[in-house]
Amino acid sequence: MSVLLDLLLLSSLWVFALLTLTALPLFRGVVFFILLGLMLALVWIRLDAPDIALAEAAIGAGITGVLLLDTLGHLHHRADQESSPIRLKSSRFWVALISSLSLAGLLLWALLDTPATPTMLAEQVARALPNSGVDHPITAVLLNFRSYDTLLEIGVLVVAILVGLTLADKDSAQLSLPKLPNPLLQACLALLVPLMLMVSSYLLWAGSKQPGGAFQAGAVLAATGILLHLSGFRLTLRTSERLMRAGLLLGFSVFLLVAASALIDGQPLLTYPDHLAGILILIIELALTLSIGLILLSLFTLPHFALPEQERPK
Amino acid sequence: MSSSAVIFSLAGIGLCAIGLFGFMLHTHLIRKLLAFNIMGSGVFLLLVGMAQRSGHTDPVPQALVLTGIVVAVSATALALYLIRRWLQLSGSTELPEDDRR
Amino acid sequence: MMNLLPLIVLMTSFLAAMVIFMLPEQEHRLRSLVNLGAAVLKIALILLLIQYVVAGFRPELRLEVLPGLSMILRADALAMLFAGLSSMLWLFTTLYAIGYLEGSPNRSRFFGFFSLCVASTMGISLAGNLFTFFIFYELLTLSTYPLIVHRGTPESLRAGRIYLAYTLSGGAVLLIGIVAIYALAGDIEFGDLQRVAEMAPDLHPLLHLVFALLILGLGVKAALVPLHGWLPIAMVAPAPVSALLHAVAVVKAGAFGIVRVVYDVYGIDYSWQQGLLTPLAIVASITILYGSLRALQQTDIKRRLAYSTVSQVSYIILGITLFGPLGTIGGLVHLLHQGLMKVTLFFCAGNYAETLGIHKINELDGVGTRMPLTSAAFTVGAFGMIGLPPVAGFISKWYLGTGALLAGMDWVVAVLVASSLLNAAYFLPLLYRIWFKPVPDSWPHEMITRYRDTAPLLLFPALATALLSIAAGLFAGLQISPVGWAELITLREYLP
Amino acid sequence: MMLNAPIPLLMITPLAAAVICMLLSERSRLLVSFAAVLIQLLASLSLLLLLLQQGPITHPLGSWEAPLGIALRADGLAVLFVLMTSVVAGIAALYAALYLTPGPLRAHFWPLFWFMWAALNGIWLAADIFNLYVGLELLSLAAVGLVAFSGSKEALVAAIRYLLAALLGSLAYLLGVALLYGAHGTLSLSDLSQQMQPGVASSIALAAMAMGLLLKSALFPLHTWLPPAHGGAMTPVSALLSALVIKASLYILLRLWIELRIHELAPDASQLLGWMGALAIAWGGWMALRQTLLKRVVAYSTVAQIGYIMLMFPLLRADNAEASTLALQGGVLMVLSHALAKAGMFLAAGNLILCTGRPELSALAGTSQYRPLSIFGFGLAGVSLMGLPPSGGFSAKWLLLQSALASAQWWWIPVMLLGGLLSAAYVFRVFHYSFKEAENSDTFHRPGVGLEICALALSAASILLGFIATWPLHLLTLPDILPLAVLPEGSLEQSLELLQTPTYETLHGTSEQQP
Repeated sequence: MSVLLDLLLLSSLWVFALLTLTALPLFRGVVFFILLGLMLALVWIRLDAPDIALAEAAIGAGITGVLLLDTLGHLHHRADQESSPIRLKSSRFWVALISSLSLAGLLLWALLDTPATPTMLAEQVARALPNSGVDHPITAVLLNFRSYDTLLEIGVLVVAILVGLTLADKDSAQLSLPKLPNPLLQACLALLVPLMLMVSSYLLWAGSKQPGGAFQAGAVLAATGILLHLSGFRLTLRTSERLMRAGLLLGFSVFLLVAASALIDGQPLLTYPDHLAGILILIIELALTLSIGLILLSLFTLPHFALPEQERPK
Repeated sequence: MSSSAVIFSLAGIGLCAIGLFGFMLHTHLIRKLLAFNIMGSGVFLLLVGMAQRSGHTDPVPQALVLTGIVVAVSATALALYLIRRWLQLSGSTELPEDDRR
Repeated sequence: MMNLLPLIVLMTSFLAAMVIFMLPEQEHRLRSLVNLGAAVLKIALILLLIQYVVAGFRPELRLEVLPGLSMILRADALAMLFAGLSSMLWLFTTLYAIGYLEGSPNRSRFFGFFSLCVASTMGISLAGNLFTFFIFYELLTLSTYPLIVHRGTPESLRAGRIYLAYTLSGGAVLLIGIVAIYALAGDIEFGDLQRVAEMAPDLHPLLHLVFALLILGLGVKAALVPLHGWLPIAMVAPAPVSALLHAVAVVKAGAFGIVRVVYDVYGIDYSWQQGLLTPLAIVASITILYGSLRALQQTDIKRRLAYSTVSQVSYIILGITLFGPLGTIGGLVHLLHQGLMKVTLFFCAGNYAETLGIHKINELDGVGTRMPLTSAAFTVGAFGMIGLPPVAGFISKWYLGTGALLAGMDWVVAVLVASSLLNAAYFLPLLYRIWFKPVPDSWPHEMITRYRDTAPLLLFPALATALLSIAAGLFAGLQISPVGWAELITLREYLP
Repeated sequence: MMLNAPIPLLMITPLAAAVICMLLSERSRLLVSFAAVLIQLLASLSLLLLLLQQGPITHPLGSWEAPLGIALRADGLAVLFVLMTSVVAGIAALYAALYLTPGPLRAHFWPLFWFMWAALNGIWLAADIFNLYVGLELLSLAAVGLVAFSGSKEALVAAIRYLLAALLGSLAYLLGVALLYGAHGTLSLSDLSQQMQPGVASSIALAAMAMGLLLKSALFPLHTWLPPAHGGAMTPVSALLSALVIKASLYILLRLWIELRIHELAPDASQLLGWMGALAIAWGGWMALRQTLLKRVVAYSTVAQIGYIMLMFPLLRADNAEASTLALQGGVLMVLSHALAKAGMFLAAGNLILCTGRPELSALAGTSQYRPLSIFGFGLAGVSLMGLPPSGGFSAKWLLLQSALASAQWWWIPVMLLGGLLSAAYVFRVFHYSFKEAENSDTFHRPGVGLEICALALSAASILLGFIATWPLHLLTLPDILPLAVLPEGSLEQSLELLQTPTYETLHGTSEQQP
């Protein structure tokens, strides 16, 4: 039964993926992409990875989807006519097809040739978990055992926003924004926002024991912000630049400070003192949640401060 | 042996292949970006799926995927910034064919 | 201190170059001062070094630049021969160049690279192994390029391109040879003949191949036929550069390198036993005859001189292929003699061009009346090239001839005689025109009218080198003469 | 306290500098950056000293030992790259400070610059294949940002191309990581090197990783993104990209190749890399000869030089320790001298463009007359790139040639020499233009002395490297560094001795025997 379900999921993944790439117009492709993301969230649950499922739904499908749709909104003006890319006569098509088929073949070969052995790392994580300061193994890996990866990953996120800031700085005129002046929506928002904030806090709190954590919480926070933004409430860099920047960097800075503080004791980087591990991780997560929320939100809002419509060169 | 893990490893392989296909086929930048994301999801599935085929949950690859998702969204956002800007300046969603001078 | 001397000698030109690069274009006085000061200082230092070498010391400095590979600067007797020649001729050429470039642009760049060029020549002469030799050999290529293209005209840019194509390719072949011999025998220092001599017999074919590569690489600069193509084309450079190229630096560097390979890497005994010298002698003979024949066909003075260089430099190579002391002396001494005589000829050709605008041979008619001193110097150089006594060229040919007979290579004598006749054939008509043809109504382009002959800075170096050419012939018996020094080298290093 | 922990300092400083730069005003950003450059230089030097005292250092992050945690590792190879980065990025930072005019553009440069530096250090020191992925992504995104940040149309096209290539490359690499983890259950490089068995999954994994890394290193025919990105970026950025950023993926490739013994398990793959390198030399050189823009010439030269570096791979032979050591030394020296020379060349090219005000080669006429110093900086770097002595490039070529002879692979010799001649051709083509007579000499601008000095310093360093190459090379022969490094004589004590005694050895003149 479950195998059937899995196979169904598998085929829907492949179908949605193909539709994402081939559906015309592009808008439908993006919609299929978001659906693919939601499907993936289900798959992650089947793979016993609820953390990823949450993240996939919130970030992979949610934020990425919103970003794509937002971009499409600009494309719309251009009457972007895209013809079907699948032209059997073009060499490009055949090269792409052959490459992708050979990739599939090779990967399949690799998969079949590799025996399924339990990884020793999972065991080590289980053994070290009591000393990690948290109960949830994934949070332990992310913020303790492999916290260095996470630190750099936040760096990647900051770089993305930095480039956004750079490009947005080119011109400071404000673009007219899509607004949702619907009163009903406003009312819904009034209910939804506190609810989402609560969800976010819960996810953060839960992270130490069960699925959830800074990323998922941050994503929900960002989603809240995006909703507010769409309804006309501007929480952007322009409102208070310094404060906003500080908010964006808060998570990264706190993380960095905690990481460096180990050096004072002569410990390796990112070492948490034994008793403080849990608290430090919580502090980091708190700061990260806020910053990730702000960063993801800004990823969405920043491009809205680009050249005004009428000044765009054709 | 976990059949889900094997099946979704296969699914991951399929997504990788489809993603690569799209990435190489399309010239439309946003389609390319979608293809990249599909391929990324495929890699993530393969990473967790392959490691969990013995039936045990492995938190390490799961954590890696979480990291990977955040990196992917950062890359996507950055790409979208550049593409939008390019769109504003040139009005095109494709790159000029050949840039050799 | 003594061991630092080779480095100091090198640095005098090198630092001079740096200072000149830094000086603003307008500082002509200061630049000339630096130039001449460095030249004089260098001669003094070389004389000091020669003292040490005569006393039996061998100042040496080394620096390990790669594991098991050193840069070695060492003053041995052969090094002093070449260093002495180039330091002396540098002084004259510098004087000449100052006069020649009076009032022309880009002098800062010119003199900077000029000094760099001499620094490389010093490095070549003082190199203690093939690796060090190669470093300066390539540096020489780089520093002469800007001199050749100095005028920035399309022809000179083309000449520069051809020069680079030849010399860099030659350098690459040379590098293969050096790397190969290093792989076979390790870091061979000059004079360390055991390594090659004691090599297992089955490696000998490989060694022969490497020998061929080394000669091929060096042959480009030494202008061995058929690798000589760049030399006549490079004539578009200003006259002091031509003088430098032909008499002091580039061509000589190639010839000197062949001397080092034969005597100091393979050893004359080994080369002779293995039969490596005869093919080289044949190539040298062909070059001598071919160069002379081509010189006959030229109508441009400088091109005729250029082909004459192709021919004359191979005397040096011919000399070293003659197994025996006299041939060796003949070859080594011609390294100096040819330099002195050829530099004289180029100075004179430059004077004719700068004073009266004479470039072609048929424009030389009666110029002896208008420019008697320059023409006298030219005559001395030409006589030397033909091999008439008492000019130095005679001495070279005498030693080469007797050396060939002693080595049992009688056919070389025939080559020498034939080439002397050809030399006469392409120089005597010039002398006839200069001295015996009537003065024409007007010169092609008279530029210097203030002086009876030409500007003193142009005249003096030509006269000085002409006198030195005669002196080298007249006083050949003295120990400090080129011949004396070549005998010292031969006695001390090759025929113990 | 801090200087005793150079490894964490090398990571913390650039990250902190990036954060602080984002928060401060533009003026203070400059000051912070200078201070951070200084700290980086000191930290890398103290890491060098530590290495010489203690041998290779492992730094378990968070006190968790690998494979559970992530370890940073500083061996000779890593320290060489850290030092290279400090020198090149330090000088490039100085150049940027002088080059960029005050304003938002300059303000945005610094945080991106520091993230890039952090990523580079992270990659040099990493010993974990997933961490390398994160490092690569951080590096790529920062580099793309730097390419794009002038915001012009050309810059955007270049940045998008670069980003697409970089993303695909990272993904291919991650695919390999997934397969390796599936097959071996570990991410630690040293674990992997112990467990590595020839197998289908491992081979495919490594092939995917290699493909990704080669795409990021722009090896022919995967190079098309490089010339617009490197040639079109602002001058200091071009220098950083060509000198350092592409080296990161090359470095990872080298690490994988040696530590996972690919050179032993798949010698054919090594040969393939070599031949791709040979094609890159030919194609890059040929294209460099055909460019009309100065910086494009330099960018295509990078394509060719990457090919040159690739020639080290077929020379790493499991059955020939001597050839392998020479190849490793030659290859690494090639990377170091290319970093210095190419950075110097880009900065010099930038100065020349400032002089003439135009980016074309033909605008150079007369520069050798009026701006000899700029041409001189370009020329010095050119000497090293052509592999002419005395320079780091030449010493590297010498070692590679020796290695080719020692492993009896003579066919690489003509490749190397022809490659050198081809680079001579395109370098001298630039001189050719500069020696032409200028039509109007009064239009030359004068770049600041500081800019000239930055370019000259880097170029001169690439020459100097030819004289002191034994120092860096001895770091490569420290014990324990790499499985293949045989130690002819370079034990730790000797390396120490070498660094303490001056290398100028004045030998006493030996009196010759009179005959």
